[in-house]
Amino acid sequence: MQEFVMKYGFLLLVFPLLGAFLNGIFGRYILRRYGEAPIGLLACASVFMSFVLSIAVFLALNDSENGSRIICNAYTWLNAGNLRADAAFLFDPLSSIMILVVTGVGLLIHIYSLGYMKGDSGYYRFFAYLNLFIFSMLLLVLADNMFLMFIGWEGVGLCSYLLISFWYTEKENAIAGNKAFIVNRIGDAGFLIGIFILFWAVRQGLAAAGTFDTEGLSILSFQFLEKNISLLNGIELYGASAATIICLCLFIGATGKSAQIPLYVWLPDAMAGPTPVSALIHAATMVTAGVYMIGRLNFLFAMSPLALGIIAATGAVTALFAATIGCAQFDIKKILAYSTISQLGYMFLGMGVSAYSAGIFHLMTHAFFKACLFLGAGSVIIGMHHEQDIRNMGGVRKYMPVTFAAFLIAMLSISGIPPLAGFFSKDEILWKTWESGHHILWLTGLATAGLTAFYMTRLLVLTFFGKNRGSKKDCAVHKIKESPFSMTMPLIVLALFSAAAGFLGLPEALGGFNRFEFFLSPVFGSHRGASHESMEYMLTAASAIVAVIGIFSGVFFYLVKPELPARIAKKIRPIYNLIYNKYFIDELYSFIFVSGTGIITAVLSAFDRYVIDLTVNLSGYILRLMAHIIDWFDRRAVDGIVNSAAGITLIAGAYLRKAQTGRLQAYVMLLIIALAIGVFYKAIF
Amino acid sequence: MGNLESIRYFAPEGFLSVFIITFLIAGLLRRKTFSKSSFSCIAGTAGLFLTLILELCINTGYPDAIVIFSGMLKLDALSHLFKILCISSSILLFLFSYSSRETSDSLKEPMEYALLILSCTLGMMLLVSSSNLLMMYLSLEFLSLTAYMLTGFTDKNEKASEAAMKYLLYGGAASGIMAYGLSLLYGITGSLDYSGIHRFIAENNSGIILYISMIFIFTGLGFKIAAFPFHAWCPDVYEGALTPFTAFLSVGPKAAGFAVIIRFFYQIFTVRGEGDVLTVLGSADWPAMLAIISALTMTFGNLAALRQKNIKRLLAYSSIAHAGYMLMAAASLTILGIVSVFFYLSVYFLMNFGAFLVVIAVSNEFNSDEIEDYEGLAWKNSKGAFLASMFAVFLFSLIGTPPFAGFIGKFYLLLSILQPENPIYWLAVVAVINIIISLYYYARILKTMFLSRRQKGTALSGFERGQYLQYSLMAGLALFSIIFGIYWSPLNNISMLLENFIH
Amino acid sequence: MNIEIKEIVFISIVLLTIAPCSVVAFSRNILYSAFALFFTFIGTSGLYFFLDADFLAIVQLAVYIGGVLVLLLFAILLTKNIDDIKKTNTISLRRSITAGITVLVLFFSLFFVFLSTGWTPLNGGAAYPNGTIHELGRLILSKYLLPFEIASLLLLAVLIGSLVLAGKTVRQRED
Amino acid sequence: MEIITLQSFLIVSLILFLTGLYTIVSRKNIIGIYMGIELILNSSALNFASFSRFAGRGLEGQVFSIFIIVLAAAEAAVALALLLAVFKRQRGIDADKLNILKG
Repeated sequence: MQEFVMKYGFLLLVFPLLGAFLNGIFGRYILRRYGEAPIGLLACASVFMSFVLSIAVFLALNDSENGSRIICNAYTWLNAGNLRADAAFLFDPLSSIMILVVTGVGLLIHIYSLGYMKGDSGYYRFFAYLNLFIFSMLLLVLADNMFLMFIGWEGVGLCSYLLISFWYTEKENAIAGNKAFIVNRIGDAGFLIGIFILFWAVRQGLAAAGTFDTEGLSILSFQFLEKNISLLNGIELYGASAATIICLCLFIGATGKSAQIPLYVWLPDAMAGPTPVSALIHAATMVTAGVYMIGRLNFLFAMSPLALGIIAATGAVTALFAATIGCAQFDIKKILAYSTISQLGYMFLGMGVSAYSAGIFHLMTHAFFKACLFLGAGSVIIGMHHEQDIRNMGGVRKYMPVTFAAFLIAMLSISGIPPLAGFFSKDEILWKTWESGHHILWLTGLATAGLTAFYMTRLLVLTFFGKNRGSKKDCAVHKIKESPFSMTMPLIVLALFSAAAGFLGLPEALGGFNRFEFFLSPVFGSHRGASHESMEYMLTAASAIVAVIGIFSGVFFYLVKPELPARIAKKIRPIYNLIYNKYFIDELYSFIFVSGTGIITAVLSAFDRYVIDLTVNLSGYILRLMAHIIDWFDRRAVDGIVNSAAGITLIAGAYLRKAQTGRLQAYVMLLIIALAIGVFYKAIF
Repeated sequence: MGNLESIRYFAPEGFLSVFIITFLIAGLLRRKTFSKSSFSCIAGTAGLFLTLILELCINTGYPDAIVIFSGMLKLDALSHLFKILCISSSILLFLFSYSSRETSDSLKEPMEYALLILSCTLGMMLLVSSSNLLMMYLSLEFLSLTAYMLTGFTDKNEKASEAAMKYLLYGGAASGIMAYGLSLLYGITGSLDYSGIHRFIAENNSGIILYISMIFIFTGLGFKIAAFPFHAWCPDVYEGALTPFTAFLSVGPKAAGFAVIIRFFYQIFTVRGEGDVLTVLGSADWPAMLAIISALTMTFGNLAALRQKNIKRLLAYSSIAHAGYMLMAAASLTILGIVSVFFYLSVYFLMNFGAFLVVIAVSNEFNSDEIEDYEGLAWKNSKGAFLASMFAVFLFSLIGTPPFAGFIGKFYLLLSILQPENPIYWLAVVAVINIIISLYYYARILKTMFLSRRQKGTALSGFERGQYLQYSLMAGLALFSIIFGIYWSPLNNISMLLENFIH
Repeated sequence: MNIEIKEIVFISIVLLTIAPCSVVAFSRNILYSAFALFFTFIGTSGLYFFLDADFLAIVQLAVYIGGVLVLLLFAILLTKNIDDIKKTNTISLRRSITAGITVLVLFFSLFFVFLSTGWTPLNGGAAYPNGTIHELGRLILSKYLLPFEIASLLLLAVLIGSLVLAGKTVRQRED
Repeated sequence: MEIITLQSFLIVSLILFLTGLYTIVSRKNIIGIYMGIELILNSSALNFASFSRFAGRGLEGQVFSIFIIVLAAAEAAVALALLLAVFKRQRGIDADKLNILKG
């Protein structure tokens, strides 16, 4: 088994790539000739193969006694001087869980898309992108070195861009795609700089340890880094410890990809893409890349408590911040998007307090219930004929019972109602936060849990209960019907998982064994502190109670007294507006960046045209000034040479008159001025 | 090595010279045959192919550099690799000219056109291997003069003669300044040979005059690669010249220019010490100069490209920016720097020629080079989709997105300035910022092509039988841009030949 | 006395070289500029005699004056109507002021650098009392044979190219 | 005081060089600009010859000067040919009017 993985593990990546390739190249032809079925089948089959292989990997890892780490080295990618990078894939408990989630949820979403995308003219394109995404995500997760990981990192960004603007005909989608791409690129730049500094720092460390020849050493591979991480001790960059700077740079990358403050703005807009995409990329998998990266590099982050603190704080603040916004949104997908941001904040909180396995646990459960919620929302949207505003919904429960049931389970799970999955994972993060002594962050997390329960209930109630508020002519009630089986089946499966997955990580305090943490312990080590069982019981109870309160207040406000929220909103109008408009962060950014960039661009494009004139005019101005002085001097002192001074003034005046610029000679002028500056500088110094 | 023994090693250039003369005589005798543009193009391509084969056969593998013609030329890995690059770009120029309607319509004298291209190639080949100031200056002028004439070589396009005139006057000024700098360098060292100058500088302290002569000389070299204060001719000439020639100009002569820069600075002003650490020889800190110019060049090129409306102009500014990136590696004072310049140039060869080929194909259709004519190109018909997706590959590669070759190239360049022996962090930061800026204008083209269904410009014709050369060239370049992004070891191994370029 | 005469001749030749430069740079009449350039070239040729470069002086006279300058005159006569010749070579004021400042900066920087640099004569300054033609011929046909041949190819290419570029214009004029 | 020294030749050629630069930038007539280029080349040739006489080894500098003169002639031929082409289009040889290409 292990040898199989070692030899053929790379096949896991080959299948989706093949699928993407075939659909991308021949899809148009197949669609015209044979219809949609072969395309969907091909796409699903390729992901299914990967899923099977993922299970094989999982089993192989469970078998293995020693080390729990299998490396599949496909080929030496590059061996240039002192840089070596292999196309090698790392299979360990962490990556095996990730690939199970990616291929498993991915497979369900592929199946769901069969129904969802039916009749779309870009059917083959959609599946090609989706397969390409699976490939990139697997590359990101399985990469054995930073270099390869970065390629996957860029790849998922690219696919996300392609898929957000999938319906490119609408301007809004295209803009959203661009926004996602650009914001992500900002993060990526940080990530790339982080990699470079890491590379540099390890090289410095090796040199300090007496190893100058790094030829053939794959120094960016995780194995090498983990083993030699102590090399970074004492390496400094601009006065700060290199580890901290590297971690912060990498974290900037993570905030971009995982939509954390301050780079979260792209995610809500990304909901413009098709709903399966939102479920797969913008909820379950890609956005968790940042969390995964931190987990993968936990040994590096462990060296910088400062960076960890910043990560925890950012996570907690993001969680609360996004949850408040979620309370005042009306677009069903936007609410889910903000909830995703909020839950990602949880995961970062977990990572920041070194509760890595808890963070990854939440990542997994979140993938299940959030995918379920998104797919449920998609089902509702399709049922309501592309209506996304929850104010125009209501009463859908009667028409779509399966969707409702699945949605309800997932919603209870995310709200943290025991014994559903979300409860255990969230609770574990909160408990670890408390245990690590960050009590304020714990409180933030708790408040977020309450808010989450509240706005999720609001969403559920407004969508599924009450009377249908849709205008009759747009979506007549009688037309709403349950989605086809290909769409409900994934919903059911995901709902089951979001209900039951929690028992994998049942904490010991509750009589469980926490298999999850045990399984991950080769990667993260065992973090079992002294047991405070009574404390843990109390906190667990607290979070459950908060969740229940949240749900009840949600039910109270939106089901029992539906007129109340509007009244309250009216009373606290300014605050409500602030939240409703998402704290005006988008406007702020667009003011700072977009208009700022616009101005800068305008100035800089004028640079080419005007800089030479500017130089010319400046010297003209100086000359005129001199001429004035001479003029004044002339009139006062020497009467005889007035004429010449006037002549100079005249020259300067004529000079200031806007003459036609001869471009060519202005070019040469620039050249000569540069020459003069260079020579003058060298002659003086 | 004396003149007679050298001829053996001079076979490619010698063959090309003889070919040029034969071509001329045959062309004069058989005026009619040669006035068909297809015949001239094919004959010229054949000549270049033979030259390329000779180059590959005769000068393979350089355990030691060979100095021929009493020190005029030096044959080593640098000259070998860059010669191959230059000859290939000339071959592509022929093929492009053949497939461009703009060229074939406007060329009344294909024989002379072919002759000038061949001469231009000869100039480049001599330029990259010359190791004597006189030879270098002569072949630089050879290249420049033929380039001026080729720029103005059309009578349809009224911009061409203006562009050629500007090119000539600017180039004349730059080369005059360079000649003055060469005279100063000769005055200091009393020698024209690179080796002689190297020896003199190693033994004597020559003061600031050395730096000043270097600044003057760099004017001419910077003009050739369009580095920042000497870049200004570039956009005008690129816009005015025939598009195939513009494509050539942005790759071939630029590669030759880089070869000269590397040879000039690394062969004369550098010593290789223990552990392959390079150090500057003499009083002039040229890496700092190159680093500053590189930062300015890339920043300027990228910023100026942001608001361009003409695709050729945009690519001109982008090529200025790319020259900046490559200059960065040249300034790194490491062996990896030299290697990565060549690596990047060969990648750049693929993606830039590819991008220009798409521009040629589109302007064949619309007779225009404005970016707005690309609107909705991807959705017009299957040919539009093909052109747009090819363009997308080249643009992504130019941006430096994985898995395209441009990414690897940029990675090498960045790696080279972060080498522990001589790291320049600020330049790396500037470069990364620049790469991000460049994203904007490339993405704008992509957006125009893909994200808009509004179709501007006239309708596209379908695939034409006569243009299959063009399509297959395009697909080949795109294929290699992707292959080298995933599996670049071959290219890497070839570039690594440059490791022993400095002894 | 003998030496003094030599120096006086030298100074006058220098003046003959430099003084017309101002006409080249400032005259409004392009023909005057061309004639001034003629004197500058002659002056330079004279300077070459002082440098014991007799062959170079002859080449200067033959190529520059016989070739380049005649080409320039042709260019002037082919492109301008003779009646407005007085305003043929105007100056852009803004540019000339900036250029003046820049050039002055360059002049002073380089002036002092040139004076302060110790130009080491490597062989005490070589004089060729018997003329340089013999030695030059040997050099060009041995060490510099390749550039010599390449230059001939270059001239061939230029010949062809200029014929096409100019011939096209002339042909179109006839149409 | 010795007058005929290397320095005096250098300064003469420097003046020629800078006048050339000035001419290139300030003239409006293309032929005028071209005269500036000729001045620069002339000054470089003079420089080479004087270095050859005072500081060189042998006559290499003079060889360079000869090549500069030859190249100047070649460039003049190209310049004239292009000038005619430009003149035909623009009906004038004002460098400032070469402004179709800009931006």
